[in-house]
Amino acid sequence: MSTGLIFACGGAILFVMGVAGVILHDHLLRRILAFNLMGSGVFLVLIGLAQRGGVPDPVPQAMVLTGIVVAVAATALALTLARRLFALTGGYTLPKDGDE
Amino acid sequence: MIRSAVVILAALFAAALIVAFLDLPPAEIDLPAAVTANMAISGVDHPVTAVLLNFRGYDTLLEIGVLLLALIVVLAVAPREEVAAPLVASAADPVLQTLARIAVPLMLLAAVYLLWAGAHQTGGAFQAGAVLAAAAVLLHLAGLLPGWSAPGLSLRGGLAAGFLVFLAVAAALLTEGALLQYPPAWAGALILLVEATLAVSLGLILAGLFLFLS
Amino acid sequence: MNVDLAFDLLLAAALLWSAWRTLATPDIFRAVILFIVFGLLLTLAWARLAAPDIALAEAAIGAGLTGALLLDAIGVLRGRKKP
Amino acid sequence: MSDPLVWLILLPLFWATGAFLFPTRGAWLAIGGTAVQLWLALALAAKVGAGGTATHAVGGWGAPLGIDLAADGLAALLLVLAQFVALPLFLYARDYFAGKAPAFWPLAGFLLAGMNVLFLSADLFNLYVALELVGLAAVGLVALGGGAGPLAAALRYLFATLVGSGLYLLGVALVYGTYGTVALATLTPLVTADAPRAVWLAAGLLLVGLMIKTALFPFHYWLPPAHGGAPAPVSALLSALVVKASFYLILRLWLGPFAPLAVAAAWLPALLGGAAILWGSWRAIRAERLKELVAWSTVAQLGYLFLIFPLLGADGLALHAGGMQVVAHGLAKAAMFAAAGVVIQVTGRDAVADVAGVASRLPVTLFAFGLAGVTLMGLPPSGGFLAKWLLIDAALAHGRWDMVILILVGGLLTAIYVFRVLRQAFLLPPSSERRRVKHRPVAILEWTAFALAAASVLVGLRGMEIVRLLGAVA
Repeated sequence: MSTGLIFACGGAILFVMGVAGVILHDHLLRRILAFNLMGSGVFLVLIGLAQRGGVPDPVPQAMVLTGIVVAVAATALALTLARRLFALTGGYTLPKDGDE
Repeated sequence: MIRSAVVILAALFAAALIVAFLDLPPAEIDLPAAVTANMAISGVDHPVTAVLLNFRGYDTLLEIGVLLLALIVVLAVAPREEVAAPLVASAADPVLQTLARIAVPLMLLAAVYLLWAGAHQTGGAFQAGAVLAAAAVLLHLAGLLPGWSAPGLSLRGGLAAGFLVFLAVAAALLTEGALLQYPPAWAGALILLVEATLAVSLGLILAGLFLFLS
Repeated sequence: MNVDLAFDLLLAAALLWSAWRTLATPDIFRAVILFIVFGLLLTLAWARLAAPDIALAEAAIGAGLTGALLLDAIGVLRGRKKP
Repeated sequence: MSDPLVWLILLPLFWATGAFLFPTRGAWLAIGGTAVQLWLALALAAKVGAGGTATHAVGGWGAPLGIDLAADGLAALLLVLAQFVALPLFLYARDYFAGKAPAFWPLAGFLLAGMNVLFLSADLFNLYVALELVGLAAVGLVALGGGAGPLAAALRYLFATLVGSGLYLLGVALVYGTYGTVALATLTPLVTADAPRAVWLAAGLLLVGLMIKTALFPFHYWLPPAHGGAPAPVSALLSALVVKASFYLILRLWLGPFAPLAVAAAWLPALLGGAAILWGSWRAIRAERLKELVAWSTVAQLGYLFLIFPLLGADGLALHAGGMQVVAHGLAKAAMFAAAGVVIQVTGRDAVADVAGVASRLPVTLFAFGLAGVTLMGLPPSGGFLAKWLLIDAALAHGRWDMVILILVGGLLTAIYVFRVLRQAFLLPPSSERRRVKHRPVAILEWTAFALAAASVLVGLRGMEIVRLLGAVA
């Protein structure tokens, strides 16, 4: 089993952990953490699969660099909204409503 | 109930993914070979930088747009009434200040090095910008740089400069026949110009994400 | 070769463990610290995957800046709740 | 302006940045820029209609090393629609915000740029960046509403859209891992029905990720609070255009590279679409707030778009129906939210019951609401009528009587919730307590809503042009 495949498999597990975390947690900061774990999982799959033969591939590496910047932008946006909500309601959870 | 359903589904899906990974045939398209074949006319020596700023430079242009957009939202939504963040107030201790005074010049040096190195090896605008941002955050935590409030035109100009220069270069190169079509002779210089302004703007934006928030 | 394999497996396990603890630990402050630890382990993973550019960006942006943003958000949380 | 393709992307990015630098000039930058974009989009549509696909190789590299842009009839149609809807909405927004919320303009610029990028891109990873651009701009716009309600709605929307793009990106990762490329043109000949398991998983991930972003039942939960809670011009942009962008991408991938895999799963989107029509309409009938009603109506109307998947065939009927529904609903829903925004500004209230007697004060606005309702119900000669006619035609050609019944029932339910509002507005007397006027209505607000509504009806008369444009789908 190559280094690439090991981390691709780890990334897959990380991804589902992250998605489950975003769905199951109520606390906004935890959901933001879970989203970042999910993103890291995807990045590991992208690089790990592409490099499963052991040869470095600059194309997915550039894509992951792009992805990391997008993820930090999303995180900052989420934190801004969460902090503003905290300032207004005093809590880091979304109000429950019956719109499911 | 929902909890266990989600966990079981997640586990099954991870298993399916891993099973699928293990019997993949080799890829049909060899893109690294195409990258290597075109390195000579890309304007840089480092493959990742070549992909990031030349072959797939369009992605990078849009990604800077995403970052600028996030900053605009942060500016629009972040509470105007300044709440003194306790982390900052408690952190203004002399040890941290001394550390910041020593570290920040070194970080600036590191940023310039990373920017210059990006053409040939690991490094480039992103890493340089990140180090610049880290320097600003460190100064802020040490109490040497106050949190920013509403930015004036010059600061907004600095935040947008990297994106605007990149965009203008992309548009100007339409005269070469296509968006972002660097002429090989000028590619190196143009990429360096884009990277240098990007590094400064990225540093400002990334620092801004932190400083406008706190 | 075998040492490499063992190291990769160990690193992957450590990554998953830190991610799991990040999600499961009851204290939010610890969760953020564990997340930063996760980011540093991920930096190692990128180095193992021959991706030094990503390793550098991950350390600076992924673990560093994201960690700082989160810690700052908790600072606000605690500042409001204590007094 | 040699290549309209490229300038449709560059122009909104330029004016969005300009609006960030010079907040007081934002509105005019946006309006001027969008007017030029509309002209460019029409020029592109004429070019595509005459001579097939228009392409542009960014960087001059060409796929798979570089990123290609491509515009076929479907892309051209959506580009025209997006600029055509955005232009009156920007005029509306200028008066609606009246100098407040300067961040609207740069965000709207990035939103429009992101959609144009998405309509034109022929590269899976580039499409991911476009999706993020659209998604984050849309969330930011929802958050402009300010209070705790819009913020919570924006956060709910943000997590939905981020999980959606996470699933999408994992799909892209699997595709790159399998084939070594993410360029659509290169992938199309490579993907076959006996593709490895990873490609099937990838197709599923792309589909589900995009369904979440399109708010297809049962992933619709984020839409009513977000679209119902945002400022009216934002709701209009989101309901008319943003959810269509991810639908467009599903259709593009479904007809393009993943066509060999898609046949097996065509029943699934149609089933969910049918559920969306029934559940969305039911909730719209029961809704208490006016914008909530309009938002639930979006959930229902999106359902029709997904009915086309099992009906897609060589005759092109289903594709024409889908394209027509996208256009008709886009125009009508923009008009409806714009009209609802006027009503809420004037009465200062948001409940459906508070609309009572408003028609005497705001005849143009209520007439616009009614016209948009005509399109949603599918009455002739509106665009909505043509869309549903084509859809029923396609269903009959496939012997799908169940779908015909569903479409007719859906139209009936739509009539119930539209008339619920109109009855209040036209027939009931205004109660004295509600007569105080908070803001004077501005003529531009009323007439832009009316123009959009009129367009949604009149587009039915121009159906042949749209069908001809969709004939040029690659």
